[in-house]
Amino acid sequence: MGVIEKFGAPKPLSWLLNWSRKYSLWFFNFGLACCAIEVMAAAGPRYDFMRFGVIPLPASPRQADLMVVAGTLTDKMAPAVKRLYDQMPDPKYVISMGSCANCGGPYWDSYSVTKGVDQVIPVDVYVPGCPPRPEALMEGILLLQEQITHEDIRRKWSERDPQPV
Amino acid sequence: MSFTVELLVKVVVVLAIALPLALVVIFGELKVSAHMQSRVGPYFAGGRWGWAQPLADAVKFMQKEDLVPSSADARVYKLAPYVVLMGTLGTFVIIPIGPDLVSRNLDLGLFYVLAVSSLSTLGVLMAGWSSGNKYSLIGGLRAGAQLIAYELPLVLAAVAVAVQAGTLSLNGIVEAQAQPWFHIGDFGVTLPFLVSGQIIGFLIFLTASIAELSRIPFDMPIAESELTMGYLTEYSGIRFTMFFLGEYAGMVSLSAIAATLFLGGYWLPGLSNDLLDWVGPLVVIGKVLLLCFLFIWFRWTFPRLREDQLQSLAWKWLIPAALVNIMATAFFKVVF
Amino acid sequence: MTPSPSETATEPSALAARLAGLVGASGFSAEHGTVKIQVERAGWVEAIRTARDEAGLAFFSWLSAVDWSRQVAVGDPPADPDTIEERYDVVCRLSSVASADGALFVASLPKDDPRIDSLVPVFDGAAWHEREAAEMFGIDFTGHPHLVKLYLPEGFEGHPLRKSFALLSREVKPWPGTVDVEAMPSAENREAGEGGEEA
Amino acid sequence: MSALDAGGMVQISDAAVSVELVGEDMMLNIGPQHPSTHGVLRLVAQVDGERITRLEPVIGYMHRGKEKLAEVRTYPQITTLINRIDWISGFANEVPFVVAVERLMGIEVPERAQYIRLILTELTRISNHLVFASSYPLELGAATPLMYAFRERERVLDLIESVTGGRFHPNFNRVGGVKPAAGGGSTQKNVVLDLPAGFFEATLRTMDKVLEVCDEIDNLVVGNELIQARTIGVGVLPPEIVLAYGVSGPNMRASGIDFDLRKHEHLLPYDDFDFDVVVRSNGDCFDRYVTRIEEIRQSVSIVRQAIGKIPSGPLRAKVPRVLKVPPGEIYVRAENPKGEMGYYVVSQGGRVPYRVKIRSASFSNISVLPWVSQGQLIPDLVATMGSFDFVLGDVDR
Repeated sequence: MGVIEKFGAPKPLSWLLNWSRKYSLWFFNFGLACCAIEVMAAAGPRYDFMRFGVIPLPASPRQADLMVVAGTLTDKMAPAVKRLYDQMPDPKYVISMGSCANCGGPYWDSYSVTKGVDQVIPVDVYVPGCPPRPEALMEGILLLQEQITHEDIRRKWSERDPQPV
Repeated sequence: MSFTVELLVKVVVVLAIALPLALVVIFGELKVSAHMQSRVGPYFAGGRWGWAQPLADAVKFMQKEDLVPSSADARVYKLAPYVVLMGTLGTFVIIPIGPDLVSRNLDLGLFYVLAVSSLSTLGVLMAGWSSGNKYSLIGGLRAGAQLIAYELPLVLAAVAVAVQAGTLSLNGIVEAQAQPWFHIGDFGVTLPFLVSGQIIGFLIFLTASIAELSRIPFDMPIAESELTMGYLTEYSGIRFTMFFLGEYAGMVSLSAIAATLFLGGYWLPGLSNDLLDWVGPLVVIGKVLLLCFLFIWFRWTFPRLREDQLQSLAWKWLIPAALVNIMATAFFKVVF
Repeated sequence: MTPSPSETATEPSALAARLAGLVGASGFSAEHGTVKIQVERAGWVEAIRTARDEAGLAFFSWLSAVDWSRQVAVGDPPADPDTIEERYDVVCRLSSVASADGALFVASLPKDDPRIDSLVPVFDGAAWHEREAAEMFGIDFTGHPHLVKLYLPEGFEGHPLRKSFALLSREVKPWPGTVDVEAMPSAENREAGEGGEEA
Repeated sequence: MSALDAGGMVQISDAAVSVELVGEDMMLNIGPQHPSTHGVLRLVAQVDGERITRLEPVIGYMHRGKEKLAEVRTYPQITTLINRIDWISGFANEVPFVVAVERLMGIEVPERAQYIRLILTELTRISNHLVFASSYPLELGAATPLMYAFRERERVLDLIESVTGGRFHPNFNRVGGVKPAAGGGSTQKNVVLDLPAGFFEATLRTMDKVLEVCDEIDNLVVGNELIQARTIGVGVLPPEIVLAYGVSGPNMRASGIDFDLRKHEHLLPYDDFDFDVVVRSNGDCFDRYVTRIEEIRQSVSIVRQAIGKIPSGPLRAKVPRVLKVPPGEIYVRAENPKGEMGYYVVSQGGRVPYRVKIRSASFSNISVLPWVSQGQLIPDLVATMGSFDFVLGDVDR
C-alpha cells in the first residue's frame, strides 16, 4: 500500500478498493453470549447475511476483517478480546452487538462485567437490543458498509498501530 | 516463433484458463452450497446476482496488512504459499484441451503430473511448521501424514488407466478412449474409460483426490472446528489468498486430470476431429465443472473423519482395491 | 410408562424424619415440600456418605453456602436482625434417581473459622462446587485436592457473595430500584388509576 | 542423554537402546475463543502428540455474578436476569423460579396459565434441541444440518414471539401466572387479550414442519456412516460417573438412567399427558444425540395434546401490586432442556430475596470433561464436548 500512501488514490481506484472491502467482509465468528445465537440465526436461511458478502468462513482472526462482539464481555475475557483484535490484519472493523457489549446492559452493576467493549477495542457500529433481532444486525452491517464506501483508504492506513502481535 | 515467446504465450494461456476457472469454482462453492442449504448466497456483490464476490474477495485481500508473526520462521513462512501454488499450477501443462491444443505433449505426462502434484505436500508442511503456532504445527503434521497416505492410491488408480491405454502420455490416453470399443453396424461405439472397466479406479481416484485437496470428508489439516484453520491459522492477506486459490486451482487441476483419465478428456462421441479443435476446450471445462460440483456436493453433506479412520481407510481399503484393479485391468488387457 | 409421581415421592415430613434419624441430624424441617436436614460440622462427610449409601440419595445435585449476617452492604437485611446468629450455612443437595425424593443437608460454620471437610472423597463432582463456594464465601474446604479460584480472574480480591461485599456500580449511581412501585410523576392519570401493571 | 555423555564415543546403536525416548507433553491451550467451545470455555490440555493426557477446563469467562445481582433486584425484575442464564432455552429458566415464589406466597396459578407455560416450555425445548441437533454436526464438520434446523427453528421462534413478543428472552412469566397478553394501560383496562388469534393452527402447522425436519436430520446425520464412525463408542459416560458428577437431563438418560423430572415434579401439568421418557443405554455421543432428536418428537406430541386440552380461564391469579414474600426457604427444580434447573430461594420477607442459589445443568455436565477426555484424541474431545450440549451462561452463571 506504499504507493497509495504517497500519491493518494484517484477517484475510480479508491471506489474499487472501498467497493471490494464493502462486499467482502470476512466475518470472524466470535460469539460470547446470547447474541451469538442471533448471529447464527442471521447466518441461517431466513436472514442469510452472506447476501451482503459477510462470509462466516474463517475460524482464525488472521483471515478476518469484521469482528462482531456478540455478548457479555467480562473482565476475565477483556485481555483475550484485545489480543484477538490485535491479531486481525489491518483494515478491520468491529460491530458491538447487544446492550451487554455496548454498555454492560442488564449487568451494569455486576462486579465482573466490563461496561462496554469500547473500553477495550475501538468500535465502528453499535447494534442496540438484548438480544438484537437478526434484522437489527443486518442494519448494523449495512451501516458499516455505508461507512466503508465513504472511507478514504489512506487515512485508514495512517491511523493503524504499527506494533506487531 | 522463438522458444521463449512460445513459452510466454503458453504460460499466459494456461494461467488465463486455470485462475479464472478457480475463481468460478470459488463462486460456485459459495452459491451452490448456499442453495443446497436453502439459502441465497452472495447476492449484492456485482448487481443482483453476486457474480463479483470472488473479485471483491481478491481485491480486498490485496489491501490487507502484510503480517508475518514474530514467532514465525520468516523465510520458510513466506516461501510456503509459492511452493503450494507452483505444485498445483504445474499440472496444467500437459492437460490436453484439444487434439493438438496442449502446451506440452510429454510422453511421460501421467508420471510428470503425479510427481508435480505431490510438491504441494511440501508447501503445506513448510506452512505448518514455520507458522510458529501449535495449531498449525498439528495441522501441518496431519497434512503430511494424510497427503502421503493418499498419494499411493492416487498413483495406483492412475497406473491402471495407463495399463489399459498402453501409454503414459495424456494425449495418448484420450486417443485410446476414442477408439471404438465395439461396432453397431458401421457406427463405432466409443466408451470412456470410466465405463469400460475403470469404475473402481475412478472411485479410488476421486476419494484420493478429495484427500489430496484436504476437503471435507478428509479435511483434517484445516479442521475448522478443532484446529482453527489448521496450517493456515497464521496466514493472512495475499498469502492466504494464494493458499485459498491454490486449493481451488488444485480442485480444478485434479478434476481436469480425472476428466482426462476417466471421462475421455476433450473427446465427445460423434464429433469429428477438426470440430474438436474448437469445441474441445468447452468439453473439458464442462467435465471439470461437473467434477467440481461433485467435490462441492461432498463437502456440504459429509462430516469430517478422524485422523486414524482416515489412515486406516487409505491403507486398508484404497490401496488393496487399487492393486486388485491393476491386476484385473492387466488380465483383461492380455486376454482380450 | 414410569410409575406416576404420586407413589414415588414419599411425604416430605416423613422423609425428613427418616433421614434425620438415619444420619443422626441435630434438626430437620420440611416446609414448602423442601426437606432440610441440619447436620453437625464434624459429622458432615459421614452424614453425606450414609445419605448416599443407605438412603439411596446417590445423585449429587449441588453444594453452595448462605451468608447469614446482621447488617448487609447490599439488598435488604434479614427480617429480625438481632435473632439471626452470624454464621455461614454450607448447603448440599442430594436427590435420588429412582423417585422424587431429595434433601438439603445444612452445616453451620462460625464466621471466624469457616472450615469444613471436603466431600470430594464421597462425590468427585463436589470439587467444582466447593471451589466456587470457597472463592465466593471464603470457606476453606480441608482435603480438597485443587482449591483455586474457579470463576474469578486471578487479580480479584474479596469474596463477592458475602453480604459485606458491596457492588461498586450501585455505590456510584444508586439506580432507583424502587421505580416500579412509585407511579411515574408525569402520568397523572396513572396516579388516579389503579397504578397500572407492575413491570 | 546421560549414556552419550558418560560413554563419550558410545556406539549410536547402544545409545538408542539405553536412552528411553522421553517425549515431553505439549500444553495445548484450546483458548477462550475457539470454534468448537460453545462460547468462552478454555481448556488447557496436556497433549502427547494428539492424545490428551490431562485436561483442565478454565471457566469464568462468562461469569456475570447473577446470584449477587439477584440479591439487589425485586422478584419481578429477577426473571429478566434468570432467562439469560441458559440463553437458548430462555423461557424454561423462568418457570422454576416463578413457581418457587408462588409456593412461598401460597398462590394458586390458574389452570390456563399453567397450560400456556407448559406449551411455551415445550416449544423452547424443541428450539433448544434444534440448535443442538444442528450445531453438533457442525463440530464434526457437516454444515448443512445447521441450516435446515435453523429454518424450522425460525418458525418455532415466530410462535413464541407471537405470544410473548420476544424471540428467546420472552420474560413472559409473572408471579401468579402469565402476563395477560394485553397492554393493561389505561386504554384497555378491562380488555384482557388472550393468546393471539390463529396461534393454535399455526402451532399445529409448525409441529408438522418440525417433525419433517426431524426425519430430514435423521437420514442426513443419524443415518450417516461417517457420523456414526465419529460418535459411536466415543466419550462413554457410565451411570455411576453420571451420579457422582450430577450430570442431568438427556446426558443422564442417554447413559441408561430412567429419570425425567417432568414425571416427578408437579410444576406444570405434565401428568395430564402421556409421553414416554427417552432412555438409551450405552451413553456415548451417538446416544446423547439420538436421545435429543427423540425428545423433540416427544415434545411435539405433548404440544399437540396440550393444544387439544387447554382450558379457558384467567391468565393470572390476584397478586398484590408490591410483592412481599413471607420469610422461608424453598428449593424447586424442573426439567430444563439441558438438565435439572433448580432455584434455592431464601426469602427474609422483603421485596428482595435474601439469597438465590441457581442450580444450572451445564455446570455439572461440564465438570465431567476432565474425566471423560483422558486418553482421547483432540477430534474425540471436540465430539464429546459437543455432545453434552452445554452453554457458557449456564456454566458460569
